[in-house]
Amino acid sequence: MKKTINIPYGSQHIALLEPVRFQFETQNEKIVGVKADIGYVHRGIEKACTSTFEYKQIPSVVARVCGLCAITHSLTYVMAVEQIIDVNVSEKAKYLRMLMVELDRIHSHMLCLSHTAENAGYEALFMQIMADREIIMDIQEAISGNRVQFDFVCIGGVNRDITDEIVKFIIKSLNELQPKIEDIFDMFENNWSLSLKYKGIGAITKENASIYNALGPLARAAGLETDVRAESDYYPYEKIGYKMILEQTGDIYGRNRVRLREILSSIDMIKNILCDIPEGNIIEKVKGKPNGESVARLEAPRGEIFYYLKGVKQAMLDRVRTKTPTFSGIPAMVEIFKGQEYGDVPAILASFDPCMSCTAK
Amino acid sequence: MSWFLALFAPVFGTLVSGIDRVVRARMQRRLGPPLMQPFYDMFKLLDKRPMMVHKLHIVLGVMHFMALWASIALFMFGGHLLYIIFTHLLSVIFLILAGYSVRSPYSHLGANRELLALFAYEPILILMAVGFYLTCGSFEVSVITSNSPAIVSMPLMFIALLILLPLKLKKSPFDAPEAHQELCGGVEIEYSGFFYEVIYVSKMTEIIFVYALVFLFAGQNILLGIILVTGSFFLVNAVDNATGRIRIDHLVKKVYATAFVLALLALGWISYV
Amino acid sequence: MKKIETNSENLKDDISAFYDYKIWHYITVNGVDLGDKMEIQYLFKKYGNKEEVVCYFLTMDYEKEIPSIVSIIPSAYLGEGEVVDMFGVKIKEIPKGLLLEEDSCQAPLRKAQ
Amino acid sequence: MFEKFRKKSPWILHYNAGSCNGCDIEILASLAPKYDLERFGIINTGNPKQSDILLVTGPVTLKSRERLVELYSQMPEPKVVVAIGVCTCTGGVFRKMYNVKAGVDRYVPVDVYVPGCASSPDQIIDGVVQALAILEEKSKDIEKPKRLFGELTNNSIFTNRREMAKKIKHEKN
Repeated sequence: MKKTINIPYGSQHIALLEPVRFQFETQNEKIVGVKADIGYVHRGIEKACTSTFEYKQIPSVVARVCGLCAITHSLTYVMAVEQIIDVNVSEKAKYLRMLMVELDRIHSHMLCLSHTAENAGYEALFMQIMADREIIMDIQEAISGNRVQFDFVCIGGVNRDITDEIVKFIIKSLNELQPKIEDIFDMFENNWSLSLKYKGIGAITKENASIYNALGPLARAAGLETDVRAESDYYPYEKIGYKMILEQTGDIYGRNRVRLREILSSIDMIKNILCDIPEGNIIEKVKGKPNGESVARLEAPRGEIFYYLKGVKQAMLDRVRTKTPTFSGIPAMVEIFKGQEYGDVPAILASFDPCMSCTAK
Repeated sequence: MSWFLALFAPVFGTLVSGIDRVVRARMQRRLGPPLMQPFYDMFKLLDKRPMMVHKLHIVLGVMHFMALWASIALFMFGGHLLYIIFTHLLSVIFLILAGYSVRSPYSHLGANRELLALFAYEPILILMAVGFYLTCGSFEVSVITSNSPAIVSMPLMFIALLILLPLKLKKSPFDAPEAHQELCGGVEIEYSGFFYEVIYVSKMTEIIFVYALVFLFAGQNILLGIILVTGSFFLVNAVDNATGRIRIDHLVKKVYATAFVLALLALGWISYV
Repeated sequence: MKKIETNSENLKDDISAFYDYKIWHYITVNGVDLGDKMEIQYLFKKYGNKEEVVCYFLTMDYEKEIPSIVSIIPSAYLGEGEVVDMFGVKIKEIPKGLLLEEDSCQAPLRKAQ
Repeated sequence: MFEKFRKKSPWILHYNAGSCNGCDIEILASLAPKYDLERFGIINTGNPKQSDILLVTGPVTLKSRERLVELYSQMPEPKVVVAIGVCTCTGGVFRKMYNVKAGVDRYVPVDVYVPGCASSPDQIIDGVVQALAILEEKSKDIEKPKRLFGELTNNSIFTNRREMAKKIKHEKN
């Protein structure tokens, strides 16, 4: 009989940003069983949204569900509320919202890539990507005034306008960023040690991806065509040159490629957005109390964010339900881990880009 | 002179490690810590309250350091090369036993990996000693260092040693036994305070041991020795900054497929000529 | 959002007749407290189709037990576990304690307390 | 004698006690080239037994409080705790939610509070540097975590029992 070692991974671990606990049963470093415990970050935001805060305050509360995709949380909530109380947002506000979502996607993907590189033991690449990521952080600071938790959207529009100087600054910075991303792309493609670490590791088939309802880059790397940007008419994504990005391999290498190509396509989209921002108000007046049910979906960096709202003609909502991408991704993650080597676990986990504060809320 | 070198080997190792950290930071476009940073770390560790699991763990850690220091001393006094290699082997075995003596799974995995890495590099070190015997006619370090440079007659053996360098210095791509992101340091995870200092110093001493082996290839030519050591130092750092960590099974395979074959070829070459 | 009513006896049959993993993407299980009853919603979307969300829902008493759909959709255990934790309802073979500690507030989202 | 070297080589342990990741990614950013915490000699160890500074982010959730206290007690003295972000200091927007208690200082003694949502890397570096000055003054006495276990006397995480027993005797007198 082989000796089984139980390796606890988390809730505090050097390679983890967030508290999640995996319990790996390993035989000679090969994983035979996984248990996941995800409740460390549960704070009770859904309850607070229906008992402490009024519906107009909630955009900045749900932003604190997750710092990485804060903008998508508040934006999805705002979209759901606007459906109930019938507010028509101006085209300009829609373009500004898209701009922020795409910037957020770039910085989140770069963080994920750098983290994947570090957990594969490649410290120099981590430092390089983090240094390049500061360009995007500067752009976000210029537009919204804060680096991470920018409460940019509000019900009826956005909070801050964009000026010509900022537009020039963004275009200059993005032109700077593009060759750097291509360098990093080259590194992920051609480095000998990274190819040993990434190719064929942590793979999931298209079949399994759809059985376990994987989302976002995790599913698109396996060839499953799921992207809310292509499944929604709310934002004019087709007009600004959106293309769905698919890979067929389904391993860490494929996920990295999806992320890198999405960064490049987001850069193109942002340039298009800046070229044809229409004129108009950035914010509409909001009246009335929400009454009825609505759902809203949006493509966050990690996959689909889903909000369900129910209002009963009061300032407090009756029910706010958040479904976040990592929450749907966990069954697929647990499935992928089986049969892998323990030495690959940090890199695989980082390549999922899990967000536990989203998951537990 | 040799007394001086043997006694202060840990100090020199710490200095080299300080330079190493600065060079690595500069290669990553950072400022990096001050040059004397490893000394500060060591003085701070002296001042921490130790929290140890049990006494055997402490004893094994201290024995690891003493055996390593003894092997350095043997080297500096010009001793027998095989004795030196086996004393070094003994010190690594103490470390592995220390890893197995506590119940932390990370420590066990680290010890497992350390053992596998030992199997990968130890045969090559022994082949290297045999190579020195064939070229210089003796296992004594003092004889080897008074001969003409051995690198001329066995360059392939030197390349094999270069492949081993990242493994011994715990640098990528061959740092799987320590694996900061997977095992948080592996065998050293349960040490703390003064007793972690012992492990920390022996890591520094290991650096001297490795570069002393590199120096041995220069024979009596001290200038050539210095060039070899600095060259390999920068080479190791450059490789460290251009690769990720490979898995432990890949590590063993790659080391056998390259370094072991090179060492055998070098021996064949010497015997043939 | 298209809403289709079902009940706890027919739930498994309805969903297994409806759900095909190649066409439908299971979004989540949701619970809404109606005051004296619970509404449990099962939400799905169609791949590659614009703005189509289908919702199967059933109403139940607090004390009743409903079957689990894990045998049809293997990844549903998380969503069901969350509903169990948040509302204190009973679903077959789904344990409590996914998110809550033993000494934290039990069934926090239930109104009648 | 070695006190002054404490502040030249602080090793960091980071624990996320239920934050929104905003502060965590800023900690990561401050280790990266633009801000580069390593120029103060700071390393992110990830091993409580070898670290000096505990960086806590997040309003402590009920599930993570025990891990926080355990990590804190596994760190050998002298040590300092830095609370990063407004929700770590007071509870912030999460205050009065049912699964969090307001702030980290209910469980472990905090030395430096860093405000901000999310704290920018500049603030984090400033907070850590202030913590270094406090680290220099601290003694090697045992500091107890608060409230959760009550008295931490017969807990096995204290391996140095003799010292512990001496301390208890001293307190009784």
